[in-house]
Amino acid sequence: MAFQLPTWMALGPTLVLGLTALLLLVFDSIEPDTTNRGLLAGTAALGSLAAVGLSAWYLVAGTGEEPISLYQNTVVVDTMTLFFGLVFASVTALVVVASYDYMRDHSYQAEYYALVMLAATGMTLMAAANSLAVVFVSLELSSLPSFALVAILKKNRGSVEAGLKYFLIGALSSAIFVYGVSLVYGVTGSLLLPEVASGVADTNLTGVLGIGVMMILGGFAYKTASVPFHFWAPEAYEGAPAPVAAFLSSASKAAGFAVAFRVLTVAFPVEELVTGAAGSVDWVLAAQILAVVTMTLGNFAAATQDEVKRMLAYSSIGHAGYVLIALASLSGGSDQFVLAGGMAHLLVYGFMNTGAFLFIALAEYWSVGRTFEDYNGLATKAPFASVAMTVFLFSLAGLPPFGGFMSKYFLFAGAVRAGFWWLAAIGAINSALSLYYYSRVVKAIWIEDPSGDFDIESKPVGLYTAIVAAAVVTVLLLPGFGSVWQFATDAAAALVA
Amino acid sequence: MWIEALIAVTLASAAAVFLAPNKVAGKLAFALSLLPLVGSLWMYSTYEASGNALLAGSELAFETNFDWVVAGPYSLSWHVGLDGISMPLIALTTVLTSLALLASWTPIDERQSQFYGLMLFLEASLLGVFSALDFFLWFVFWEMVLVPMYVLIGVWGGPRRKYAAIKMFVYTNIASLVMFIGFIALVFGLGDSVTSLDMPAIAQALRAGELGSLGPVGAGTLKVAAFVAMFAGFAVKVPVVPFHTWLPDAHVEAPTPVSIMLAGVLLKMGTYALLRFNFTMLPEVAQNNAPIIALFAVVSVIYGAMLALAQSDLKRIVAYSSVSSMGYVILGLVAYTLYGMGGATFQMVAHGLISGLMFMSVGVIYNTTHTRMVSDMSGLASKMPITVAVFVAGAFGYMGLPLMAGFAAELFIFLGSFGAFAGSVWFTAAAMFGIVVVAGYLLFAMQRTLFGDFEVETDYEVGPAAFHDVAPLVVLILLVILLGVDPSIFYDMIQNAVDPLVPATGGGV
Amino acid sequence: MVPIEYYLLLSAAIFSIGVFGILTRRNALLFLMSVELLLNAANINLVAFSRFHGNLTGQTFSLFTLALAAAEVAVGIGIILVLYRNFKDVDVTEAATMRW
Amino acid sequence: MAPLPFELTPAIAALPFVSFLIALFVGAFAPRLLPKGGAVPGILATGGSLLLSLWVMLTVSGGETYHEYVTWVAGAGEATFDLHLGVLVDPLSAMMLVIVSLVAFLVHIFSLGYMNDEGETGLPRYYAGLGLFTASMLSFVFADNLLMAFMFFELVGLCSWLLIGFWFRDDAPPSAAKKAFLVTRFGDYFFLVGLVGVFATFGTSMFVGGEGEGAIQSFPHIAEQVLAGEGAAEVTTYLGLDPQAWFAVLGLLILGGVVGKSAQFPLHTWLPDAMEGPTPVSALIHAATMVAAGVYLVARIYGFYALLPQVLALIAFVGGFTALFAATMGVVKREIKQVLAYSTISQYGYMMLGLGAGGYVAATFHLMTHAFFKALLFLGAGSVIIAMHHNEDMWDMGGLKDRMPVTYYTFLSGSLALAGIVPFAGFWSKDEILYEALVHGLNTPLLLAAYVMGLLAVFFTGFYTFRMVALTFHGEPRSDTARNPHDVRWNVKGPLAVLGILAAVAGVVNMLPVQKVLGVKNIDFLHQWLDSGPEALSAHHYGELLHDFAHYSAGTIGSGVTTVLLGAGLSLALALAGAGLAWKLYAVPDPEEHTDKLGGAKTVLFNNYYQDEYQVWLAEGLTLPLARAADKFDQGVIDGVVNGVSSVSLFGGSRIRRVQTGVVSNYAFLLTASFVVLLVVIGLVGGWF
Repeated sequence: MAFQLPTWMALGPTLVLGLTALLLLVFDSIEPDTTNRGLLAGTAALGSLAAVGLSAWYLVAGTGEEPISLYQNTVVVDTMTLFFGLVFASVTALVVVASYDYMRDHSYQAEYYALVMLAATGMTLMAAANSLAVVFVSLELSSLPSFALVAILKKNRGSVEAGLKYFLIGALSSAIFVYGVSLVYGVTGSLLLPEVASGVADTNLTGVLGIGVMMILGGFAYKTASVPFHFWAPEAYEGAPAPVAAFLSSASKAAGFAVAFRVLTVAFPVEELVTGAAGSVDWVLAAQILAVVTMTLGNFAAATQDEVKRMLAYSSIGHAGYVLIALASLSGGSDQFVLAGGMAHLLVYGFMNTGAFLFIALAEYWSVGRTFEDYNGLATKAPFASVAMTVFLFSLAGLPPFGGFMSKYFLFAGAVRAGFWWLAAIGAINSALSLYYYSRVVKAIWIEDPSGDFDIESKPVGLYTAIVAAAVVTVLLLPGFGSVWQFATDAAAALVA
Repeated sequence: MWIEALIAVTLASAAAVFLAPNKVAGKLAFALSLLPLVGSLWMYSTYEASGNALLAGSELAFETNFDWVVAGPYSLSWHVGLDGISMPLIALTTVLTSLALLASWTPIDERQSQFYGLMLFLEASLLGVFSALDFFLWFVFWEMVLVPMYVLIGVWGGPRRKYAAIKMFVYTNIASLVMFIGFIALVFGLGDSVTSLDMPAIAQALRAGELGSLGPVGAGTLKVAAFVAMFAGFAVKVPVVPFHTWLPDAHVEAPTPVSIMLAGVLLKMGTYALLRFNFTMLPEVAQNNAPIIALFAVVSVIYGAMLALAQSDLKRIVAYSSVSSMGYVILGLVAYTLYGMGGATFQMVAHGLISGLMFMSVGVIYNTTHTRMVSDMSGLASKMPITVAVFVAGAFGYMGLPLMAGFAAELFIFLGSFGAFAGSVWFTAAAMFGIVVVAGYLLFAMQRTLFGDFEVETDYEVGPAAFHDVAPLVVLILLVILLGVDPSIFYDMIQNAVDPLVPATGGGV
Repeated sequence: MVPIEYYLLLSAAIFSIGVFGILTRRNALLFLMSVELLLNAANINLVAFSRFHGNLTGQTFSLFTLALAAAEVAVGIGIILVLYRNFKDVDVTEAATMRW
Repeated sequence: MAPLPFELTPAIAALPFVSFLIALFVGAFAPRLLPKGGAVPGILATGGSLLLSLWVMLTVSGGETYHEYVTWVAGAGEATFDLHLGVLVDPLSAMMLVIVSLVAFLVHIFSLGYMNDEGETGLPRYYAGLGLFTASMLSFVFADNLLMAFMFFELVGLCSWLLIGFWFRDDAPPSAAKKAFLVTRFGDYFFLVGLVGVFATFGTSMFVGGEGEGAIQSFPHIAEQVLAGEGAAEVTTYLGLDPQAWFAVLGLLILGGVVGKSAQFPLHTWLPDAMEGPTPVSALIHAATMVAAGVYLVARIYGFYALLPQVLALIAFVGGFTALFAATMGVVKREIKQVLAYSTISQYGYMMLGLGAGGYVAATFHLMTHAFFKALLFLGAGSVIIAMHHNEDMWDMGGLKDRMPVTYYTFLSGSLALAGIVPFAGFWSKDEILYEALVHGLNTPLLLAAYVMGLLAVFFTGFYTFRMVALTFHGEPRSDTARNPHDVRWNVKGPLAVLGILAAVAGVVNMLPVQKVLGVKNIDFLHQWLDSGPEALSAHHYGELLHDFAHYSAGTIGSGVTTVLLGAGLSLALALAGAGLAWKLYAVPDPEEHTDKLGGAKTVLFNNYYQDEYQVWLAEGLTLPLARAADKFDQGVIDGVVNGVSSVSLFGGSRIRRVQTGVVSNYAFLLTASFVVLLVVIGLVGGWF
């Protein structure tokens, strides 16, 4: 580059998102009951797109190759930060664009977008957090707006109930998390991940440390909607407005994994705690247990749902299980590969899952019912959206020729390579089952004859744009997987050399 | 770049047809399908290759190979090319697709553009399956086939179409998953001796005995386990008894053109994959267990034929007889002799044409009588002479009448398998008895339906079928006879491609 | 001075009380208070260990925790309000329309 | 460069094939353009074939033979072999070509009267069938290897299916056609196994070896070398059998096809039903094509069978038994064509007997004479049937002698030949067969038994033959149609005349007894004819093989002459006895059904010893239920398992999701509890406590 940006600019994506949020609040305070949805949504969209652009630019320019640490090393910007920044920003952009139509006759427009932006800010910060303090703060920064977002339909019992459950479980989990942090601090005397690592190295308080680590793991499990901290997810996703559900199930989950990857690998190194000689804290084993239980429960529960949205909620739990394989396969000798697999899957997942939920949003927008039967024959009414939905579902199921197949393949391949072939096998069986319930939707949309005689009055531009964009990306991710894999590998390299 | 062109053109046509209005979709699709047809025939005429695509020292036709995803030891590449095994199947695919599209004009009367678009999409995927030489790429196409198939059966099928479609879809998907795991396990077992999923590289490494152990699993066990996994996976597609139960349902529910593609080409994917993977990459496992595999083959032949004998639905009869005929392919493959493997490959083409012909004529009869029940019709010969004539010819082709493609194929297989391995004489003799049973049920069915006084419950005058229904039948029967009179049209290149697979020392002929 | 273990036991006790409250109370507000107990248990640890290690990190972090706890309560109260509006009750078990 | 007629040999089969194509396509798309519904092209084609065949025969009589082949499929690599199609013209095939084309030609002409004049529909289909039938049979005749023979053997089967089921609107013909094809297919199955076995064993299926170094050897020759332990011949045998035994297995397998096509016991059941086809077709099937194919095949590879005494004995025994067995059934039939059908079975039994007994020439001789007189009899029957307005029941006939003299006298000539009354053709050939069986039987008990059965059959043959003649032509008319029958035209009488003469005089080509008794030299023309041509295919070579490998040797009763006279006299006496008895019983003004006196025996005979019943039971009583059971099993068990798996996993899902009770307190509890459990597990693993 001709000129060198100041290092704090490395946090560009985060800053842009945060500023957008503040800007929106400013709008709101100037004109509290504005009806100018275009302005608000536009601003939010621009902000998130700018973040996307920045992240992409940094990625390509290779900003993160030499990790840039800021603020007494409490925040670090490396390839992983940017990689996930890209994911969060893209999902945010999609959600915002889709919300333009979805939230059309809803008060608190500005608050809505501002909350989304704040949550996004928190997520990007999570990906950059290098200190347990920052982790906790950013975690909350992304959680608290999410609570509000889920419950934002104040007159809708479902939304409120969802918000309540999400909030209560969230509060409990974050309390557990912070207690774990306190224990770890007690053992190591620091909150900075590298120093924690060195502190972990020479301690004999394995028990206390262990409890601490487990509690921190619990916090992450909550954020990623993994068993047993998943209970909020089905209701939250079902009750929340579909775009919010998309946002949470894609971005929020990814954020949880991003921070989990960094904290666990940097602060609690496998070679110290797991494979170390003395008394160990085998959080890898924990991850394995969680992975198996999570994907199995998620998929089996999803297989027997009656409502599409709830099915997707469970399926997103199942996907959390898949990504957990990345953590569960550490210590296998090919850490970088498996982590890269996990990250790549999260990126692809970000698009296909968001797309799927946005299709639900579209259906709700048309006030089609919620159950599979209500979706019968949608293809005859809206073929293009249906094609897109088919792409999302088959991609989620891990069928070629879509991105989901690639990422899942590399994820499982990594597990096998690391010697955890049984994890891959269980994952494979689960995705076989998942095929069943995903194809139920396809069946309803394409094969069944239209039952409910709803008619589509309008084709909302925003929703369509978002859905089509997501679909295109999902397909393009197959041929373009090479570069994705490249970045993912670099990102993983930052964590495990 | 010809293969790419072929696939691209087909995909483009699919998209074009998908967007076209329903009225013109059928004609447009047929017209567009002539492009890949002509293309493949041109490729056949200029085909120059030698050896087996997966083995060293082979010269491939229309080969292209460049990197796709560079991921350390698991790099993926776009690698396509044709050898004597895939070239005939490519031709088969294009020919059958065009004819099937023609045969769709009458039965498909709703959502035409979607139907024809999917058919062409299906063709593109099939072309990919038969030409891909990078495992990953191959698998992508392999799975791509299922999506259109699922919708085609599910939307345009018969009364129980939803059940049949989802059963086919999930069953075959689980199968490909099992196969996938088996193969990937092999690749990992190879460790660093391969740096990509390039099938030739993997095949040669495996044959060079570079398979190491995977975790606690030793090389020997891994080999067998992978072989079993892949065999099971492909056996569902073929289908080999007892993995066949999805097939009759799918066939009976599927509309005629889809049945044609299903029996004519999709089943061949299974045997093609068996040949490419199990029998090319793990020959010693196959040979050591030849009797067991042959048992599967013989059971498929006889049991399938018996099932066909018990059916009263013309389509079910043909469906089960496909199970029977594909059993011969397995028998020929496991023989590991020139005539055996060559005959098996030739049988893929021959059965593709003949079963396509049978389903097509059953479809024509159904279009006219609106029943497929043997008991519900008789004396059709007096109403639709040409259709019946072709049906009879096709049936005798199915029975392996000399100078028709089926006879050549089965003769080669028997010549190859007789004495090829322990107990092969008995297995071959047992399998041959299929030709009697097949004659049995086809003759019974024909006597009941075609001859005697004309009796069909219809509220309209039953007359001869339309030209665009009969034309493909005639084309097919002519092709069948052509291949029967001069098998070398394909057999020479097939032999050339399977010859490297045949162990120098081996029983049989 | 008081040995570090005592603080640890105290915080553990408070934490357990909090968990007990969460598991037994059905009133949303009590639920919220129990969560506060959990957070404060953590704070006790942080402060104590901060003293034990002789650096201020813990104490500083505890301030963050307090602040976030407040924010959390703010959001929580809001949610509980709408809960009351919709379900005419603050019993968390009432809101169980979505399940399975 | 081979002589022109040899170069043209393929055309002999090609011509009828062309007529088939013409009849098929012109008939399908432009029936107007097809004179006489395709008869004319057929007649021209078969006539051409006949002329060509005669020309070929002449050339062969010049001592020349011809063998050319092309590679059908070239097997790459060392370990394998090529498949060939070829033409072999030697005395045997040349003779057979003439017979087939002659009969086919006459049948075509006759069909003008039987089909066209009767205003049948679907004539193009009919003549197309005839054309293909003739073409296949001719190709089969000059085939030079077993594979090609098999291919056209099968095509012959197809044609029989097409023609027997010609009247497809009725119920019986399609059923009969199906039965014919199925039963012969069953035999061909063994043939196919044998064929593959021959390839696997010898690497070739050539009938005759090529000249020069490295030329393909014929498989009988290789077998001979192996058994003689000479030469460098290498064969692979299977099932752990030694060459002798393995060759015997192969021989028996091939014999399966023969038994099926030549309607030998127990696969004879299709033939009587095949009478459902048009009568000219029956003539073609029985005299020259399908049924003859089996016996011809044995004669063709006699060099192989001559090496296998056990197989020969079996052939002879089956032949003798079939001859007697079928003749007895012929005694009680009511329909004229039925009688002829059983006589066909019986006569081919004689040929098998001859072949098995080492009478290669004799069998060939009978094959020829039978072709003539059986074609004659069927055509004669056909003419009667025309006259009787397609009523075939002999009990409605009678007294036709005066109303249709030409038919009567020709038919009589044929009957005398069939019954084996000197000097008609049948006598000479049948007598020679019995003679061979006798002389060789004197040293081989099994053969002797076969001979005795053959001898007894002579009596029944005479009986049913003249019962038929008497009932049809003599006595008083027993129905109105018989009183004023439909008259027939030249196109019926012509063929009858030709065949009538042949049936009367064809015997002169091989009057062996005369030669032996009167010592006239060189009047065994046929024997000399079959001795000319390639050494390996010559009659005396077969004689040597029989002697060296099958250890056949001729015994005598008294002197050779007495043996001849005894044999001939015996058979003639029996024939006359049978004929006389029949004459006495039935050649009366109004005969009665004496067969009823047979009582239960008659029922058994009338039901053909219940052969059909058990075979039908095998097909419909055993196989079909088995198939149904398999279907049940398939639907129930196999598919049940498949569906079971899915429903089980769905059930599991429906249980698992119950964890999500919807009550947030329970969530909190489950969360905490399971987290504690996890904590404990990890703790134990990590050894914290």
